[in-house]
Amino acid sequence: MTTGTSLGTAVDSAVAVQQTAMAQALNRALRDSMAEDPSVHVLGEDVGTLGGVFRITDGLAAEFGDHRCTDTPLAEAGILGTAVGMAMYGLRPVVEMQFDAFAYPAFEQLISHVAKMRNRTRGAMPLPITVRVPYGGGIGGVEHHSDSSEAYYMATPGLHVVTPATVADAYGMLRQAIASDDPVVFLEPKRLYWGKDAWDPQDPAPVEPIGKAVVRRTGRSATLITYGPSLPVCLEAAEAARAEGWDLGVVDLRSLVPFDDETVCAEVRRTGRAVVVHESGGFGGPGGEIAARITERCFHHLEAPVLRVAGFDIPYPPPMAERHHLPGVDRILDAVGRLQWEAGD
Amino acid sequence: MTTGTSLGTAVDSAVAVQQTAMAQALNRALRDSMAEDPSVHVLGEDVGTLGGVFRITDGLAAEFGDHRCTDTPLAEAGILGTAVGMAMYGLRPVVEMQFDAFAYPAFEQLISHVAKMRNRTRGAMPLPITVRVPYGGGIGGVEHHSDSSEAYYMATPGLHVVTPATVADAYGMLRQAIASDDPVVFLEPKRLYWGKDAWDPQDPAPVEPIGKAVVRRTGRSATLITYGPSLPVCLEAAEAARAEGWDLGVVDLRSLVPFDDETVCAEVRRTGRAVVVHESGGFGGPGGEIAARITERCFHHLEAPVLRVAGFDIPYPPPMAERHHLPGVDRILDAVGRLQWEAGD
Amino acid sequence: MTVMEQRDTYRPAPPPAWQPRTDPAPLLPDAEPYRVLGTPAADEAAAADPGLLRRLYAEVVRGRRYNAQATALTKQGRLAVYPSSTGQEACEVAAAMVLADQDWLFPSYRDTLAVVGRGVDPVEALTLLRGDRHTGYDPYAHRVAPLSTPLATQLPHAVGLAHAARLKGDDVVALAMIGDGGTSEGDFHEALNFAAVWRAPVVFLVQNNGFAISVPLAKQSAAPSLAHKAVGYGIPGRLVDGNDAVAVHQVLSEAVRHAREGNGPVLVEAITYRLDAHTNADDATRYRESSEVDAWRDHDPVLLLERELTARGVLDEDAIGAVREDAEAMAADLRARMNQDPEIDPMELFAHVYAEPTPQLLEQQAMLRAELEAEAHPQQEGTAR
Amino acid sequence: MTVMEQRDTYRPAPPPAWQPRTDPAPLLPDAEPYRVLGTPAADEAAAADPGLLRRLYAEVVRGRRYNAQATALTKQGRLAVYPSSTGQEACEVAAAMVLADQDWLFPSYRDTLAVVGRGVDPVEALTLLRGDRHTGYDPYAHRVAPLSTPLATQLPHAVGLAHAARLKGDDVVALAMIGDGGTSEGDFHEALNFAAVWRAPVVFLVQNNGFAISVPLAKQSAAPSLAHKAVGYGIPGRLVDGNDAVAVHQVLSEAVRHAREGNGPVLVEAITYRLDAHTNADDATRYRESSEVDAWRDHDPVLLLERELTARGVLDEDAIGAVREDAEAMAADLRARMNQDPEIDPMELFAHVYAEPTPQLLEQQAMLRAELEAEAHPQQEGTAR
Ligand SMILES: Cc1ncc(C[n+]2csc(CCOP(=O)(O)OP(=O)(O)O)c2C)c(N)n1
Ligand SMILES: Cc1ncc(C[n+]2csc(CCOP(=O)(O)OP(=O)(O)O)c2C)c(N)n1
Ligand SMILES: [Mg+2]
Ligand SMILES: [Mg+2]
Repeated sequence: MTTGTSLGTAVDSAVAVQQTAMAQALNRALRDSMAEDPSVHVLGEDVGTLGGVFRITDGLAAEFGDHRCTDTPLAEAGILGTAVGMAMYGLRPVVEMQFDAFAYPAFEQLISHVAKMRNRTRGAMPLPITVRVPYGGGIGGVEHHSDSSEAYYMATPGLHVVTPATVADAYGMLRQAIASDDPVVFLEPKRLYWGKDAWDPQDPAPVEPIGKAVVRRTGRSATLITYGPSLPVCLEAAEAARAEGWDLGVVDLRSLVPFDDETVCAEVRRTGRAVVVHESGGFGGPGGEIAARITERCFHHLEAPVLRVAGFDIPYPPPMAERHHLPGVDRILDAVGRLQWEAGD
Repeated sequence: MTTGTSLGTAVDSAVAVQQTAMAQALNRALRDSMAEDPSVHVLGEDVGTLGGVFRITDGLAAEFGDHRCTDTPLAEAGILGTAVGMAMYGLRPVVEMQFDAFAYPAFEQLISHVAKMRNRTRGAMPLPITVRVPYGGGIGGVEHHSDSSEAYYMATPGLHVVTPATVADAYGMLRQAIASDDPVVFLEPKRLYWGKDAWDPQDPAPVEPIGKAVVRRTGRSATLITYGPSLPVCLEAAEAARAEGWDLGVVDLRSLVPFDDETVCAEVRRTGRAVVVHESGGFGGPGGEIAARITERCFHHLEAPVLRVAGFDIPYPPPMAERHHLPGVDRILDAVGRLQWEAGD
Repeated sequence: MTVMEQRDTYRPAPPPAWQPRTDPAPLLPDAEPYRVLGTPAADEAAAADPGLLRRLYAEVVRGRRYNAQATALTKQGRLAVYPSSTGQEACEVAAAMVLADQDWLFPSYRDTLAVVGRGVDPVEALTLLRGDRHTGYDPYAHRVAPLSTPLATQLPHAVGLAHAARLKGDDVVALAMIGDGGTSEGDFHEALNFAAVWRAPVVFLVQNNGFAISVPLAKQSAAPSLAHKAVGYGIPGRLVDGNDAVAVHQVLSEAVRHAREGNGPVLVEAITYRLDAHTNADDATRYRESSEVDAWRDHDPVLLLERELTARGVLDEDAIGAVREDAEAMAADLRARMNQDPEIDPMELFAHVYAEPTPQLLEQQAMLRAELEAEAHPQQEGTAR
Repeated sequence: MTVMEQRDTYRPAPPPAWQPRTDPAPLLPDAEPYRVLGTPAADEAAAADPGLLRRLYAEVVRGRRYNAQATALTKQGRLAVYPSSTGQEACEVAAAMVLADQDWLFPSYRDTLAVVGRGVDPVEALTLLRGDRHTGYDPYAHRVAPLSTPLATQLPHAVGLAHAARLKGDDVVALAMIGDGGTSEGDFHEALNFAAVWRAPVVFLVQNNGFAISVPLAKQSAAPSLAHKAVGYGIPGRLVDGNDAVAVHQVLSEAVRHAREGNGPVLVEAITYRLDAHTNADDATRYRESSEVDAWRDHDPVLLLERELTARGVLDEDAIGAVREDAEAMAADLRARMNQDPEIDPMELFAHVYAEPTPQLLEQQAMLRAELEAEAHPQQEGTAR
């Protein structure tokens, strides 16, 4: 698994800049948000003294006090539900769910209140809550520690759903999410936490706003459309595809809601071929929506159907079997190979 | 809103048969299942003495006893969680969620246990649980009483997800769901509960098995693909389309998981044009998956992209505004009109 | 040191972390619900604040009338549904009265009366149930959260809000209302626990009206009383006759004071009864005997106050008449205003999903606008339809 | 009858539904955790069943060794993770021992020891944590539910199973294990309530080991004790020294008997301490002082039993040696078997999703099979790759 390859040309040129892990950038984003805005409060299980099981909240309780970074009782609905109340009173809660599957107890609060409160109150009661969810597999986690739950959140109007795949985005997008007046489900790809990239915490590179996709690599033959944990895999696949004579572009969606039709369609119209890649299960997963909307918008530019490479439609497997489940370079290239090259190009 | 129009030719010919409402057929299915199999237990809020707020469980407690049809404490995770334990001990629990949005508190039990238990135990511990969820709008329900939650269930491997749209299917599919050794999310279209159809409770018409789609109307021009509450709307639209010179086919999916690619693709290959219609929100909803998989499989038969007509991507609106939200005949015909008729046919 | 050597130094002791913790005794509710009316405590109450009793009476009568009017509006198709609090007006009225202006109320779907009691316009309080809007009032105007349909889910909100206010140093108490059935939900448990651990200034008021729709309390809980749940969170549990408006007012006032002074949350169980069906759509004869209802009619909150106050000579027929007239006027106004057709702007569907509509929502809005224009001007359409 | 006429017949009374309900007193736990070792109760216990004490000792020592071995296996990469129950062996061992053959155990992820205590093969019990399988044992073979990772979620399962067994007339008790942190989850509340209302034969064992990962009990609950939660459900709450294996055995046996005899569930809180870090991946020094750990080392369940039994002359150095040897043999066997590479059959990914694989899964399986074949025989591929 390749993580932390340098992404984007701007970063490539900054040779002297220090190597920073995504986890550190996220930590920095929380710290900077808290320092700038006293209404930002972090809460969750083990986020205080311990600094979180992934150490994303490390040092925040010490710096800002227990009341700003709070170890809650162990109850996710309670955490998110109290965050709703805190937001009602003008705070900006940032909630940590310890693992993706452990966000499910908070589902009702998320769907029936967090996503709907602005709408229910005709704009009077917005809820600027950020729900941080470490998601996805590839870390050797046991049962219930590797779910990809983005399909649930995407299907819920009222939520923004975003996920960084680079260190710069991890910082920049988390800052944006916290500053947003809408609730944001902020999906953190667990297996990229410790992937490093050249990034300067003293001078964080500006990033595109939430809602914008970024073309990480331009290509002529076909476009890989992906996000989060699958971005490095797609970049690796694009590299490997050269050997096959394919020049693949890679689009990093960054934001599933709102969705950047413009950037995605511009790329696909250019190449006429696309593969959507994600780790989440295929059936009913994000790829269906993405493929369908591309097809609706770019039908006459398509040389082949938009294909999908996704996790299998199975409960996440035990760690020793996960490599068979996760979309890898070969599976992506197989899909590219099925893009009906005889038909055109 | 048209409900309970006669569907299918077999039923059309049985003129003498009594008119039965879907609610009654569901009630009958529960009764017959309980009578045949003593391991079938019904549990939920108000299912006993009251017979359920929609009266689907009417008379069951009186006939089979409180222990077979049980008024539980008011806690959905508790209901589904205890049903898991009952199933572990060899019972076949049928759980009623009072309204779709009130199934959300049980989400964790559903996702992390119901859907996964067979897999977690390598087949040793299957959970034959039926989770009945009255879903969808169009009944003038206040906030949180009209959600369409099928996208959440579809995206969860391990669950079967089915929904009847006819009285015969309501009976037949509920019997099948209860008899299934797999957990089934059984979505009941609330607004069809009191739609009647010719159907004989003494001699229930056999229906196709779960997993099979049914062509409710064959057509040459294009295919409407739908399920549950939108089936009557699609049939009405197909009728109205004649005036435009369009001969529309209508496929009733019945089962979202497993999905009947064969039947759907056979129809679309014939017509070359398709519109997926459902009430659930469009973005990240079932239609994306359906359109994407049709496109993957039938690309070269398509004269136009598979279009979608769905609920808007908004929290379900208040009753007085719901008619603007729900896919209606005009919106479906507008979509059919956009199927690029100049391109072929 | 081998085991044999240790043998001599063996000093058995309780587990090291063990210390006698909070004394549970003061947290437990009394065996009987607290009552004032018809007891010696009524003398004191009447002496201490005679105006309060009259105000409670007037409010309870208004509340009863509001319930009747709203139910009548369902029959005329002016309300989609109404979950009446007839029989429970003492709780509804007292809940609103004990709060200071800066405090917050977190109502359940049955608590329209308490919402109105906070000052919310009676029509705005009903939009949810009329069906033209979800929450019809600005929650910040009177510090009233939206009526909550998903049971128990508003309780953690109350805790979070009260906690936030306390962190900011503001003097705010949150009062959260819930039914007996709702106490079975996980959110009830989590909210009480968070409130207790955080010592958040929250008063939880459980209106135990004997039923959750058709399900009687005995199928809901086996506890000695619901107030006994409090000790499991380390907070005081109080039991009160929920039809005795003065008793409810006293117990809630005391609970609010307790919370306001920084002592943390209180759980109050009020024993009451829903005299009407669950909603106008419900048929209560399917699950309870009319004899049971009749017994409670004799313990009606309006009657209890009326009897006490007339027995004391605080109320006479004239005063009663004046109170009823005032209630009638309120009802007439409500009726008149509810008989106007609300305006629906379909474009509003897209207005408050996000701070800024997404590109996808803008597309959908444009589509609906075009549809509506085509509907309004069918002749202008290009196609035959 | 006008109000004025009613005035004379005014008979104040409590609310009609009100009856004195269950007496809460017997449901409340004692103020101090129950202990046997080092107290006069130890005489009785030793006299009543001297074999039991020796068996408990042997099992606790084996359990300690198992924990050490499993932790060592994580260092060698043979286990993905191990949440050790070192320090909590008395609870683990007693939980398994008090159950009859037909009873069921519902363990949390920390309770591998209790699972093994039920007779599950020690290697099969570890597949989840090794990472080759989820649940490695057939739950029906020894009536042990899968180790539950999502906290508290297994509790309603225990209730449902015990309820179902009771409906069928079977003599089955379910014992469900949970930590102090887990009691904050809504599922804990719902499970206890369902069990109480249904009088299901369930024993809930809370191992209060002072921490939920890094979060100390004081941030988890403000209750006098976690056992005080029981009264809120109308069931007995019992408090026991969780490091005193004999006391835990007695209290759990009594609770199981209570449940078996049809008296409904019992909540037992065992005060104990996790001597190791949360898992091998955790660094406990970040959140607790070593002095605290040391105090508990002196109240170690192995030590407590060893001291008591040697003081009584029931154990001597030889007997202790024999017990330790037995534990070493178990550990050696575990080590040897865990050092074999488990077999992974990738096709099994699709085997148990449904009773019959869906067409979609068959497609996916065929795809993976083709990939694996291409990997195994790259030369046979048509393309360059
Ligand atoms: C989470 C959730 N589950 C189910 C329902 C459906 N429901 C509405 S009211 C009600 C009964 C509530 O009983 P109780 O809490 O005692 O309040 P009461 O109606 O007596 O005021 C139920 C089951 C709901 N609104 N929310
Ligand atoms: C629903 C859920 N939320 C969060 C977690 C993550 N998690 C695993 S163990 C743990 C702490 C558990 O503490 P406690 O219940 O006291 O048990 P102990 O670890 O002390 O045995 C947490 C938060 C989880 N497994 N499940
Ligand atoms: Mg009630
Ligand atoms: Mg613990």
